Amino acid sequence: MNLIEPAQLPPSLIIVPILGALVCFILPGPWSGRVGLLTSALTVVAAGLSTWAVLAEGSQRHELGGWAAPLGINLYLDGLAAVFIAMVAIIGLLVGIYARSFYATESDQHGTNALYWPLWLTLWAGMNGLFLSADLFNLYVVIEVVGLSAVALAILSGKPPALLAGLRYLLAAIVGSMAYLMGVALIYAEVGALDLTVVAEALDGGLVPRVAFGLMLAGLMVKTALSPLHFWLPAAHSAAQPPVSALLSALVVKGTFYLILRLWVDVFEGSITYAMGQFLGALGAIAVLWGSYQAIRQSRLKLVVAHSTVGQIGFMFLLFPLITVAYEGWGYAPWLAAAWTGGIYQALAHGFAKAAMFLAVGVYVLAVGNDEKDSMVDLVARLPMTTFALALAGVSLIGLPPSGGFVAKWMLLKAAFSSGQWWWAPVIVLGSFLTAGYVFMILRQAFAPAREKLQLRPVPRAMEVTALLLGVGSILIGLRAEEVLLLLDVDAPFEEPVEPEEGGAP
Amino acid sequence: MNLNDWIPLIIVATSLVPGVLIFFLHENQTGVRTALNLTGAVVKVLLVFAVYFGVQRGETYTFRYEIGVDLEFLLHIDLLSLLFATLSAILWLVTTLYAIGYLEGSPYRRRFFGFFSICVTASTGIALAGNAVTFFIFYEFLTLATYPLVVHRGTEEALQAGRTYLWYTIGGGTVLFVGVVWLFVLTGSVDFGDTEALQALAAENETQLVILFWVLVAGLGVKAALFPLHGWLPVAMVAPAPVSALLHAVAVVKAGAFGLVRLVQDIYGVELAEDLNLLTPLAVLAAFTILYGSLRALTQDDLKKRLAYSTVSQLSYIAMGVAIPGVTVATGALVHLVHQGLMKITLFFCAGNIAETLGLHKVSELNGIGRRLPLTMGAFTLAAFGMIGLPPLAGFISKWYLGIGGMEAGQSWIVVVLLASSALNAAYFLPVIHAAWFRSPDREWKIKRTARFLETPWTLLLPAVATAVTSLTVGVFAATEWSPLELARQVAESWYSRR
Amino acid sequence: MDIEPYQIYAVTAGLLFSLALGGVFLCRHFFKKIIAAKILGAAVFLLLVSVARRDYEAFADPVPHAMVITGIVVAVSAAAFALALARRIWRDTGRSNFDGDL
Amino acid sequence: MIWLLVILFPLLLSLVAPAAEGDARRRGALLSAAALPALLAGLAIVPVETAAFPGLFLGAEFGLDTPRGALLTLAALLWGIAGAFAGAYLRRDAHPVRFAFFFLLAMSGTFGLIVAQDVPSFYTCFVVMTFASYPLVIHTATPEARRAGRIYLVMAVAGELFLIFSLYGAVQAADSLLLVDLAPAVADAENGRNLLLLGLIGFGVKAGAVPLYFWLPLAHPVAPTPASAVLSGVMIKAGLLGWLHLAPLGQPDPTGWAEMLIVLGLLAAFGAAAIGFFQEDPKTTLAYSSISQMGLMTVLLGLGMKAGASEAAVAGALALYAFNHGLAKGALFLGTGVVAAVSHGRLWVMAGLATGAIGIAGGPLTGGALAKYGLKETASLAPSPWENLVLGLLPFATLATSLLLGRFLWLCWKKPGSQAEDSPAGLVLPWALLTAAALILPWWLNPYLGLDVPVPAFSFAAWFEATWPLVAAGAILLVALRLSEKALPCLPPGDFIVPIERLVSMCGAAAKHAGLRYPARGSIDLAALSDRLLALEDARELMDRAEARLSRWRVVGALFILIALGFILAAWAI
Repeated sequence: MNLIEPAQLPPSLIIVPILGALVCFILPGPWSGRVGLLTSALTVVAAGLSTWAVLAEGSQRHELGGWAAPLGINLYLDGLAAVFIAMVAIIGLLVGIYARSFYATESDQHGTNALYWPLWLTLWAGMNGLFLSADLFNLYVVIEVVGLSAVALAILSGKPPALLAGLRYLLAAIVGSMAYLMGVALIYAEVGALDLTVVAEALDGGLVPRVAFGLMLAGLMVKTALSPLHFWLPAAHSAAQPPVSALLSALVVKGTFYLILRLWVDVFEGSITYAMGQFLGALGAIAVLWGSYQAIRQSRLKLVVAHSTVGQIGFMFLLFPLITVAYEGWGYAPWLAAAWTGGIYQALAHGFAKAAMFLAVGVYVLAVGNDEKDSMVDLVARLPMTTFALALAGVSLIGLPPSGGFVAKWMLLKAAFSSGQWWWAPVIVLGSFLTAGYVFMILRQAFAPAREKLQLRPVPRAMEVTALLLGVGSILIGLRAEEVLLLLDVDAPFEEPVEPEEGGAP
Repeated sequence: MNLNDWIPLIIVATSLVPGVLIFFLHENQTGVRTALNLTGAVVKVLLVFAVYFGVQRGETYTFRYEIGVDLEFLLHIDLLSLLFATLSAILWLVTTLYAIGYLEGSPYRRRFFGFFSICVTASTGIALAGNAVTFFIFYEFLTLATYPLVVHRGTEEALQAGRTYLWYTIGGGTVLFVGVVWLFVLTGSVDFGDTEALQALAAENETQLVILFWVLVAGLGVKAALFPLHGWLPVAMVAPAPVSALLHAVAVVKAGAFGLVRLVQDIYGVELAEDLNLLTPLAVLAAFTILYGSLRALTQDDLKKRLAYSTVSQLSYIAMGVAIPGVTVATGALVHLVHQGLMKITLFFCAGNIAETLGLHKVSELNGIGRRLPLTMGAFTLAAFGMIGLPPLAGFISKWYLGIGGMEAGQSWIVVVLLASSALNAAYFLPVIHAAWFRSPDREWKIKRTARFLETPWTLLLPAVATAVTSLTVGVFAATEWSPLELARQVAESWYSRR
Repeated sequence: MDIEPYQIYAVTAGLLFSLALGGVFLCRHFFKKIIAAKILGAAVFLLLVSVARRDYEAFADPVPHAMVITGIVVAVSAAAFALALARRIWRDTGRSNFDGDL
Repeated sequence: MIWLLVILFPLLLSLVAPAAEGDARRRGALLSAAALPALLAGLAIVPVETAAFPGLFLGAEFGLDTPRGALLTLAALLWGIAGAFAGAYLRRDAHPVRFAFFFLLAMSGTFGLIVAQDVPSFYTCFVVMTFASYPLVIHTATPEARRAGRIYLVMAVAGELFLIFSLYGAVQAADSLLLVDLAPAVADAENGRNLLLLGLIGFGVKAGAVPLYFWLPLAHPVAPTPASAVLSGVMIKAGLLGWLHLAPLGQPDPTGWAEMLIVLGLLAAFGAAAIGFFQEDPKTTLAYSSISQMGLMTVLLGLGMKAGASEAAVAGALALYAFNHGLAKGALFLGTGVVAAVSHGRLWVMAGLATGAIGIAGGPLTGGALAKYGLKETASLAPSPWENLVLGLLPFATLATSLLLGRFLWLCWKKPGSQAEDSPAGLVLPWALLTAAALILPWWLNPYLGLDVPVPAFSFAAWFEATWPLVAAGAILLVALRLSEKALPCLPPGDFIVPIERLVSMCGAAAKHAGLRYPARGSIDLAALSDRLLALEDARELMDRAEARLSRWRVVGALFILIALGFILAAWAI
């Protein structure tokens, strides 16, 4: 472990993909893919080491350029960040492998496909930066990096629907980040600091921080596409190319969710009220029901999956009312940990499942030639592996055991019952029900026999395999929750008051 | 962990591993597939028997695995799990044989056998589950693995049935999910059989416990086909015969019934359930289902549908039995778990034989079929008589214990229900039997499959005859040490002696 | 209570922000939307700059200025990207607004 | 071991029944040989003692006591002889193997239920007998046979249900599976009255008791003759045996059903004779005669349940009566087959039939006389009003029986015989043997088996008493039949089943009309429900429009501001 200084890991998580992005940008097409994959692998290694470091040695704080907190910019790596970084790394790598095969099949005259790697690596760097930043303004910068590169990825195909959706996405992203930045400005006006810990300590009640928080939340919600502000998401995610859809749906929305969570528990913990929690939960509930219902109504496969993202994001937001304890400030309550784990697990499980689903749908679309639901017949027999991947992902989304989604919903339900907020239970149940509705709508179609002989285009094996791996992953994280939980425990915001053993170190 | 503690997992794996491996085989590798399947099935049966001896010797088999936080995956073998595990292990073996014959030459066999084995894994898991969480995991697993089998044929009807099936089972699953989480919140991770945890809560949380009970019943009731949640079962009969036979007649529905048994006996405990006035309504509901299912069966012309409604009816015997306190009646309910499985699987095998050999599906087409398929119809007749509850067949034994137990508990109304159901059973089975044996055929048979010497290929015939003979044997030798009855009695006695 | 100059700027920034927000959501034409979004940024920067100089006696706080500079860079690139995108859409489809989408 | 042999031997032979398909003689031998172990056991020629088979059923026990020994002997004899008869009788039958198979199955069940000592084995054998008889009833496959079979089956199943209910209760009350424990338990149990009633009904179906008898005149005659013989001769006695097991004998009747039994029995004795008189088929007449005779046995049982009777005496008298009736009735039934088959010597056959008839009616010197005497002896022990009533009515019952059997003889005589006869010997010999056995065996068996019915001392009064009903009946018949043979009204067999059948079919039609036969699905059909929800055009459109609105910038802007404000406001809430 002396090979690399743990404190040096956080910056490497940002620097490695950025450098990779630059190299990829310069190199010609074929090389771009190779270097991109290499960079991915390196980043994954860095992410793995970081995770290990967190597990072994606790949270890491890195001061960029050696400047300490109030002035300098800090990178802070705790359990929560490590979990998200690891998720992005694994999914990003697999999607990258998929993308390489995918772009090899696409006939591309403009060479825009070669832009995938630089853009994605930039996005990755941005995501890692987002998870690591401990500075409000720095966070603004990275969400802009993430936002811009995500939009650029989304319009990679250059087709008019994608372009239109991309512009919509871009404008939404700008509005969101500006609202966030407005909040940051107000906070700075109030406390004169940007570092999260410093701000958290300095904040007390009052108008300005509350307005600031409201603006920041609203802005981030637009970027997370929490219903009813999801207007940009279905179009953008469905119009993008399959690997990009997977990245956008599985990872990018998690970035801003993560940021809301950070702000909620680390910065504004003092001014959170019960009503705010309920309000956010209510929006989550609306998202769950509305998004899932809309998914059922869609006739195009990619739109189904995109709307499903809207619904699944809603599940993540159910975390907020549950970790908000009425009247008690931030006292310990036994269900806090469950709610916390549940929400984050939902983000994780959704990440894997949605990536698998988009990749699988990508395989379908590639093979069949369009993404109309009605053309997806007989695929159980023709593309069994992909269908299986889709089914596994669906299982996780529905929350059936044993999958990540199950653990997530279990925890959320448990917290709902223990905290006496039982009214979230019907939301979870109905949401699962609706989710089952669209998942099996796809699967049912896949079992239907074809009227005439299907002419399927060949699909590279690697694409099918990566989709399956992600599908399996969405199940596996449900089977082995222990490590993730250990990781999450590192500097978790909720600790039992009298805990004999310090959470974390194995 | 010593070897014993791995055994539950190994038992589950004996069907999981072949199931998974089969997916990697080529469609045409019939031989390897068959070998895998049969090996798994035989090993499972042997293991279950071995474990039976072990349990009798007092050894324990517990496999624990922490999923995370407080979720615990627990496989534990007690006598009750053995009862169900033995049933599903043996019937799996038989049905595998049957399925090999049944699906000969039809497409997608790889998929079929793969999912089939996985289904059995799930039902074994349900049998061995040691706590509510594990039970739930396998319960949902079962739903999922069965779906591809229901829609296996891919026809519009099958797809529609699959949809209905899912609506019900996923609905039931989510309700059960809520129930299990709620239970978990109340008691923490509690193994089956530890009823004290809930008892301790009874004083202050009475209403909660009552609601929770009904939530759990609603969740389990879907698979147990309790009225009015039984709608999926007759529809799911479009699946291939082996599926109807093993899964819909035995594994899936038994999972629900078994869950009800666990709920009443191992989660709430009879005493608590009785104190909370939960049992009588459950018994009444089950009784109503019994009569309702029989009445509906009466009007079905499709043979498999008739059998399906009969399943609806017969299953609720188990629910009714566990909802009446008493050792005898509990014995009856438990032994019915096995006996009903044996008889109903025979009936479905026979229905499958008829369909596969002669292409007939309707009761009204069966005139004189006894002459063409004497052994099949002989098996059918035995099983149907058993269903009616005629001695010395298996069904008689269960009804005997249920009836006497009902009298013992002072609830003779359940005997009335039993007898009314027997009468209805007779009313819908006897005409079939009569038509098969004593009417002359209306027309020439359109023969779909023939075998050289036998009425139908031996792989189809043997399982049906074997299960029919078994259901006769377990009835005739019910009092021996080796009968399901004895095991059921031990289980029931263990429940009532632990207080 | 005296109104300090920086407060005037701050309030102006707030008003500007609201106006720009309205502009983003109400204008139809792509360019108008993009310009509104630019103004949104400008409002925030104005606020930051005003905050930097609350105390006339002291030096201006350098941090908000740094933020504004960085912000401008980001905002410019975003605007450029948006404009390019809008132009591309116009070129490919001849559309200058989100179809009937007000 | 002998017990297993008694039950299993017919069962095993039933499996080799196909071997005797073509050969009448071999078939006859097979069918009669099946009864051999039972006969040996019944007559206690081989040593018999109670034996337990703990693994069988729920723990089976087999054994015999005195009355059951008589019944087993009866069953074995009758079955063996009827089997021999069947060998020849079925020589031109379409399905002789099927007949043989179910004949043997029913035989096994009957023997089993007689020797069973525990409830499950008893019930098992009872059921086997009941259901194995169904194919015998419908064997000829004529429309009447089918109708009779249907009614038989419905009644049999209904009877089983009552029966098993009563057995559940009795076993539970006795906390024992042994039959001997049932009657005392029923007498003591709180709900014993109801249990006994259920049992009486359940067994009453089989025993042809009023008012459950109506299947009997339909089913017994339509079966092939040897089957009719065993049905009427032995199987209805199974019901009687069941009653004996359940009814507490020889003690003050705690249940109050004794009077009911006596009244119903008398009703059966006279009513059945009356209805039977107006039948046209000789076998139907015989069936009614069986009901009538069973009525007398019911009376005997009812009397036995009164105080003063000794249990053993009642059981002995009943067994003897049943024995006599069974053999004689079997002989008469076989006789109908013989008389229909022979062309020469019909007079001899008629004489044989008359002898059998006199045997049933209790003519002097016949076994019937002894049986009647046993009945009288028991009646005289009964408390006061019943004693006089029964004793006073008994001669008239004999008169009624005689009239009925006279009518039977008349019908036989009138029936045209067979034109071409090949081998009547196969029919005649068993029949003659059975007739002879009916005359003699009761006298021998009474002491041999220890039934302890006192043999009456010879007296003219007794002779007269036994003879006058016969003579009177003969006289009445001669007059009546001469005078009004053409004008004699005839009743449908099964009498009041006819209106019941009509009622049932009317109800069925009405129910069908009312749509009751196809009740609504009754389950919550989630799939249809979801379809309906999703198919709600308005709601769907509303939702779709809402989604479209939600993607408009204007709406989004408003929502954005609202949500931001909402949060800011919520920050001031609790």
